[in-house]
Amino acid sequence: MSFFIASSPHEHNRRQTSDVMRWVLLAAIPGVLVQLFFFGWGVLFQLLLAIVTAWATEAIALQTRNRPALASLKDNSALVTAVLLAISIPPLAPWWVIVIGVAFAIIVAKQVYGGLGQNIFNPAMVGYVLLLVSFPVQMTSWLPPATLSDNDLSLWQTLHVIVFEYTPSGFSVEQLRTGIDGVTMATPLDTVKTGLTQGYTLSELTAKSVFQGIAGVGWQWVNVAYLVGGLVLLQQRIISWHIPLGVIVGVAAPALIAHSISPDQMLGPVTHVLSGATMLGAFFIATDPVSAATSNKGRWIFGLLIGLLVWLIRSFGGYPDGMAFAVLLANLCVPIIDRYTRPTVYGHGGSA
Amino acid sequence: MTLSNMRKNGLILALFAVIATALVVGTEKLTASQIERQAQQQLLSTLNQIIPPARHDNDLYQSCRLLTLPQAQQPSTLYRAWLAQKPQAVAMQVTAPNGYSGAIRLLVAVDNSGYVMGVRVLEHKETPGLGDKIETRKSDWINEFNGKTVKGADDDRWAVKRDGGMFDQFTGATITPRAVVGAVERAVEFIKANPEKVYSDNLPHCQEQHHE
Amino acid sequence: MSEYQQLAKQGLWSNNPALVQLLGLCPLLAVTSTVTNALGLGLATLAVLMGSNLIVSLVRQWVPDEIRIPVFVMVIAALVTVIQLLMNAYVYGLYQALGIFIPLIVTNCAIIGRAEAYASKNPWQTSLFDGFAMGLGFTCVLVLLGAIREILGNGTLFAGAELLLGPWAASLKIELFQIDYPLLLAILPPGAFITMGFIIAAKNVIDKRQKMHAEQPQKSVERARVTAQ
Amino acid sequence: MSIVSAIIALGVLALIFGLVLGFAAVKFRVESDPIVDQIDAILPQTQCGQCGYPGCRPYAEAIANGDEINKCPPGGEATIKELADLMGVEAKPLDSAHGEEAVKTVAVIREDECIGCTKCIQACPVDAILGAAKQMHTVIAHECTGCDLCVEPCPVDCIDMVAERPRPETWQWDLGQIQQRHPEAQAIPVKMVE
Amino acid sequence: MRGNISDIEAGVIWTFPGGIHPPERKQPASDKPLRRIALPQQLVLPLRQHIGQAGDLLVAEGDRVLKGQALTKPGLTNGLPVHAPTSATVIAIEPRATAHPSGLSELSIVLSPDGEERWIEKKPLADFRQHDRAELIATIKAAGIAGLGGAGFPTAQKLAQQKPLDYLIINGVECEPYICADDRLMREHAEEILTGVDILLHITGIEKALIAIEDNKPEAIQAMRDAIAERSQFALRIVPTKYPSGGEKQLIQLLTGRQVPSKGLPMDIGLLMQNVGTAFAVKRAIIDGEPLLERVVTLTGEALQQPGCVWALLGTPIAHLMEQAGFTPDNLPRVIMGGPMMGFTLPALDVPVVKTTNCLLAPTEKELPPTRQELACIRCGACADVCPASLQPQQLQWLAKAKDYDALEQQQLFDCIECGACAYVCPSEIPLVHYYRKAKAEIKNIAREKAKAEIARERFEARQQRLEREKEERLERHRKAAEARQKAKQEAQQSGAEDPVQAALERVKRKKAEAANAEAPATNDKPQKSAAVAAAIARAKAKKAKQQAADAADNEKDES
Repeated sequence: MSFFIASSPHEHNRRQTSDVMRWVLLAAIPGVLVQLFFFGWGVLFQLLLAIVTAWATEAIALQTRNRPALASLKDNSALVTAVLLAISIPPLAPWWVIVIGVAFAIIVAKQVYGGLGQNIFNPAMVGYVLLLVSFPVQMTSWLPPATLSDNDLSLWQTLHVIVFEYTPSGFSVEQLRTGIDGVTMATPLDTVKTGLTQGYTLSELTAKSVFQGIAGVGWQWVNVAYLVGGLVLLQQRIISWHIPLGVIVGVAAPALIAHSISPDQMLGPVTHVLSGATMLGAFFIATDPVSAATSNKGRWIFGLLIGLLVWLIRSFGGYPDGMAFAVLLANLCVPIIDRYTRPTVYGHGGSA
Repeated sequence: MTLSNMRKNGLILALFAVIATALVVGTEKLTASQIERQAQQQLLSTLNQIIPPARHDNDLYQSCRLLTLPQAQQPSTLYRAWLAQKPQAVAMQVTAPNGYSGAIRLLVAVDNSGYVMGVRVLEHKETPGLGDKIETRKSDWINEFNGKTVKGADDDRWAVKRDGGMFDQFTGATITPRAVVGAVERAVEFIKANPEKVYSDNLPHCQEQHHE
Repeated sequence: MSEYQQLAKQGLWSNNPALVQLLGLCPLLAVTSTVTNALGLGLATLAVLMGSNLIVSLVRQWVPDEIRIPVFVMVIAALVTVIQLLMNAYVYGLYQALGIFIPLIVTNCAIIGRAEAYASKNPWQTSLFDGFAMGLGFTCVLVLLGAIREILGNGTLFAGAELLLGPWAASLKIELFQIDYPLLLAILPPGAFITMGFIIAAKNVIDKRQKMHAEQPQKSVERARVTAQ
Repeated sequence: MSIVSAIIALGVLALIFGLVLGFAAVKFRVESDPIVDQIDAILPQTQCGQCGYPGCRPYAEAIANGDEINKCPPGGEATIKELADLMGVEAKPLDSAHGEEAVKTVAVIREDECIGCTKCIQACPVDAILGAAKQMHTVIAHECTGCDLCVEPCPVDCIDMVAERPRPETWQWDLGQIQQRHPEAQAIPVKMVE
Repeated sequence: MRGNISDIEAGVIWTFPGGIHPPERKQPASDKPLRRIALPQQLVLPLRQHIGQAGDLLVAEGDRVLKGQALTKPGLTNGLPVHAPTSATVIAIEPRATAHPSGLSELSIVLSPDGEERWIEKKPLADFRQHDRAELIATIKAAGIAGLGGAGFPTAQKLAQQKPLDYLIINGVECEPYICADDRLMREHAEEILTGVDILLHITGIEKALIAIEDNKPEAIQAMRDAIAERSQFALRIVPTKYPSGGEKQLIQLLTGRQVPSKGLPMDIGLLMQNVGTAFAVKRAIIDGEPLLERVVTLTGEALQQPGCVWALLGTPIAHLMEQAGFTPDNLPRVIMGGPMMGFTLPALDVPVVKTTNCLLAPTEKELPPTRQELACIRCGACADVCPASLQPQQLQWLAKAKDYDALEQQQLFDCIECGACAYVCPSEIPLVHYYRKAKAEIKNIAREKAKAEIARERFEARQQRLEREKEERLERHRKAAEARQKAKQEAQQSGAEDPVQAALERVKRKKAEAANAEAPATNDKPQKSAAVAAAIARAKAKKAKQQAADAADNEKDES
């Protein structure tokens, strides 16, 4: 009889990378649905385009690198990158925007660094920043939420806009962005950013229609939905609570202080936490294991750093939201964070 | 040993320093006039674009005067055009401090009846491909100002369209045109309101000008 | 291979200052948004490099070891200043575009690197040629980088060549395609880094291919006998 | 006037710095550290001569004078890496012209065939062979470096280079090795990504 | 926070970082009482079953031995004897596969039991309190007792250390899944174990023993609690179920809040730890005078028909135990010695039970599926979260792959206890522990090589010096000889005598002629030897030629 030999341990908890990634995708569903409700079919098309591009580029890149393509595709990591990027961009952005973004994310930010696990930056955010820097017009053309919109685009119209940049009847995205009050709508954070530079006060700005509710029509519910998804991830132990909490505290704490000092210039913590990409970033983007810190203490610092950077960029930077930049900057700090938060090894004088 | 080594090193290094400095200084002397001429030509070509030679018979470059605007810390430079001893137009260097990435330096030409003859950007740091459409090389947006004037102190047409004004903003960049429109408006308003100051003979000459 | 061929190969390819030694990246990345700018800075660097190599090589016997660095720096600084003044006087448009980067040539490590590594040890003829080869290699990379960035970012080539080469060169400008939405990243500094990375990668790929194709002659080295037999 | 003062000022400055440098060059001269010793400490000391130098020390001297670092097959990749670190150069693959990195071996004399010629004793660089003329010779196994310099001189070909026998304490945790010894066993491949 | 005595006395249970909760699967083996199995045909006793040197043989092939008779005598260093587990005949002394993951052979004594179970004369020290420390330790050593928990460190050696100790910790945690040998022993032999502990306390002079059991063994806890009721020096500590709380270092941290310093021993922080099995063995050695002849082995896994814990004689071939337990392998036959986390697979079943064999696990493929393809590390940090030593397994893995041994040592690779928790949770199924073991072995080998290279260098240099010296001496001799010759010549010339060289040559010629005459009777010795040498050389040459011919033939074959 021939006996099989193997190396210990012989037991494994059987949760694989692909399962982890699948859970991330599943947990993103509520947020995607809410976005679909508020911003229309475009979200779906962007998702489809992103996924197809991600698979294709990943397969080609792996093929070129002489790596087994199928095994790596099965880990679902390209899918996660694609989904995160697709839900971050304006739903009516032209098709080539998401294609360029995903291809760049997969090829340059991931495969060039050596594939899954080797990249120091979050690929989805690298793709996002590339797009934001290169195509600022397309990347800031958010539609007003469905409830405030003058236009109700059908499936076919949406597809037409994404492919040809005009509706069948010839309206451009710029024209579609007109809200019910006849003024081109911007996201709540964008409204605040441009409004403040024009000398309006916050109370004047938050009186606008985009700010109905707690933190902006549509966006608050998108954030709540991602929070729900994030809680699922926490419950499933896919992510640890340190990073999300760090991000939220990192945004909310300085916002609270600044708001109490200067209520007419600085947004309050609730608005900060429930607008823009805060929740998506806190639970889905910053928690990407590859580019995040690894120890719990390090995760805390990493999360806080992202939160603080987001607040700083939103309050004093050039962009209305800063999640992508904050994540990339924090990614840069990860080796240092990891270096200095390494726990004391057993028997080396640490406390018990 | 130490002393001789020191002496040798010191002298050689000094020798090299003297030769190198002499070389630099010599070249500087040789090229100074040419450099001056170049700067002058550069400025003149811009000035001539917005104040056509037909409108003046004086030397624009020599017409340079300094004028301190109200609430300004540094004097602005003026170039005044005369035709047959009559003031025709003035080109004024103004700064729009609130550009997207820093100040934008503009040259605004206004004729004697207060209408804009032309605007040119002298220097800016706006995002390439986005805010840089204020350059004539990139877009002719800046020509929108031609023939416009300011009516009254609070002319709300002087704003970008998004803010309800008459000037286009570029897609994606509102801050840059907003800053330019504001700066031009202030310049036009001032020139229109204060012709006597602008064309006054008592203004100080520009000194040490155009040392870029 | 003759010494000159060797030097040319080193400068242009195998020891290219920009691609292999990664020297002088600061001006390289800052000015290469168009071919014209790249060519201008490249030629300026080439001139300085040849001049400094020549002078350093000529004076090398009289420069004691301890003060060679200050002397080299002085030679280079003087040369750069002279070239800056000349550009200011005769190619004013380009000077305005490259302006602040010209003085940076002083701190371009490629120049002092060559002075130190080659010119201070070799006769003036080969040193001059080494400066030429290295400078040409540097210029080539600059122009290539500039071309890629200009095409991606503006859809043009040789835009503004008249600033460098005189009015006739205005006709050199090639409008490759009209883009509504240029890839802004390409003309921003990060684009330069990324493009540079790809160029270096391409060089490495080519080198690797060549190595694979070149059949290594199987040589064998005689073992030394450590002991008597 | 400003021209002259500029030239004088720079000249004087240069003179001063020149003096300082001249002074420092004499006063703060440091003796170079014995790099050869450091290199020698990295080399495996098999004294096999495969590098083309008679012994490890001569090769260390050659490296210090700029020879390639990839000429030592017994040291293999690990030695090249260490040398690259020390010398501040890039690690290269082993130059196959000098031989391949092979398993560690020990010389064993088939004692009944030995005729006692002492040729191997003279060939051994580390005096690891015991014996006298016309007496049977034997290898002190734990002193043998496996250089195989003794094999060729033997007129009766009675020296074998045998791979060092693995012992449980030197065992390398290679599941493939187990299979060699127990052909009936099958390793569940540990699929390691190298 | 170093645990102070009052907290320890109060029964505080500290915690250690990380740890995992794999399925326990102690049943069904733990439900069945200990049983004895039939005598095997053969017993194979490796001379070395512990950490340390093998002893010297006391028996030869063909000897008849009695049960409990020592077969080896420990040398001067930390050796232990092995004993005959039953009365038998020595049938062979040869290298046999030993219980080591490598499957390598070690010198072993092979016994053929006669089934008579005739004991050698026992020398019990039943009233142990009347005997002094040294005598008891010597008895324990002579009984061949090594730590039965897993490491196999000689117990006597541990006891002989003279350091002030606060506590004796008795490890009955048994945290690995499946294994229940200690559990059964505690349930059925609590009193004997505690007697063993009494002896240990007496020997070491420690005031207090802490007995640690995991909270998933209620029956064992009850049995021990009942047994310690009258013993005031004893305290029971129930630790929460978590792997690897039974690891020596982790248990110490749990019970005392102290950490064993890196590269140190528990006694450095005033603690001594013994396994319950060891305590039981000590009792038998002292009270009953029986050396270590058998131990409890858990036979478990779904491929066994009759799982359970058995008393197995040391040296019993695993094949025999498997047969007794009804081994029915599926299409992935595996036998793991030890538990699923730290045990190793056996390449063949002819290896014997040794002193450290606590479990034999024969899982089915479904029960413990083999690892799948290793995927890329995604730096999720799950491994660092579960590492009980607070290491950074993902970093170590990368460094091990890069063979960066200096960095590995800097990151304390040698503090890894190879518990396997990291590999258990790794979502990319990276065989982390395997990488560490390889790297550790490699680092140790490099150190060995370095030491060897240093010796080689010294010898080489000494040789060079010697050669140099010899050469100089030779030159000196030649010079002197030449001088002497010169002098002689001059003298000769002066004295007018004949040329000494000429004379010498003639002398030689004369001698040769004489020798030629004397040759005939002298042939018996020297030429014969030279003939033998010539023959040897000829043989070698012939062999070489044959080899070449064979090579040539091979080449031809290849070509055709």
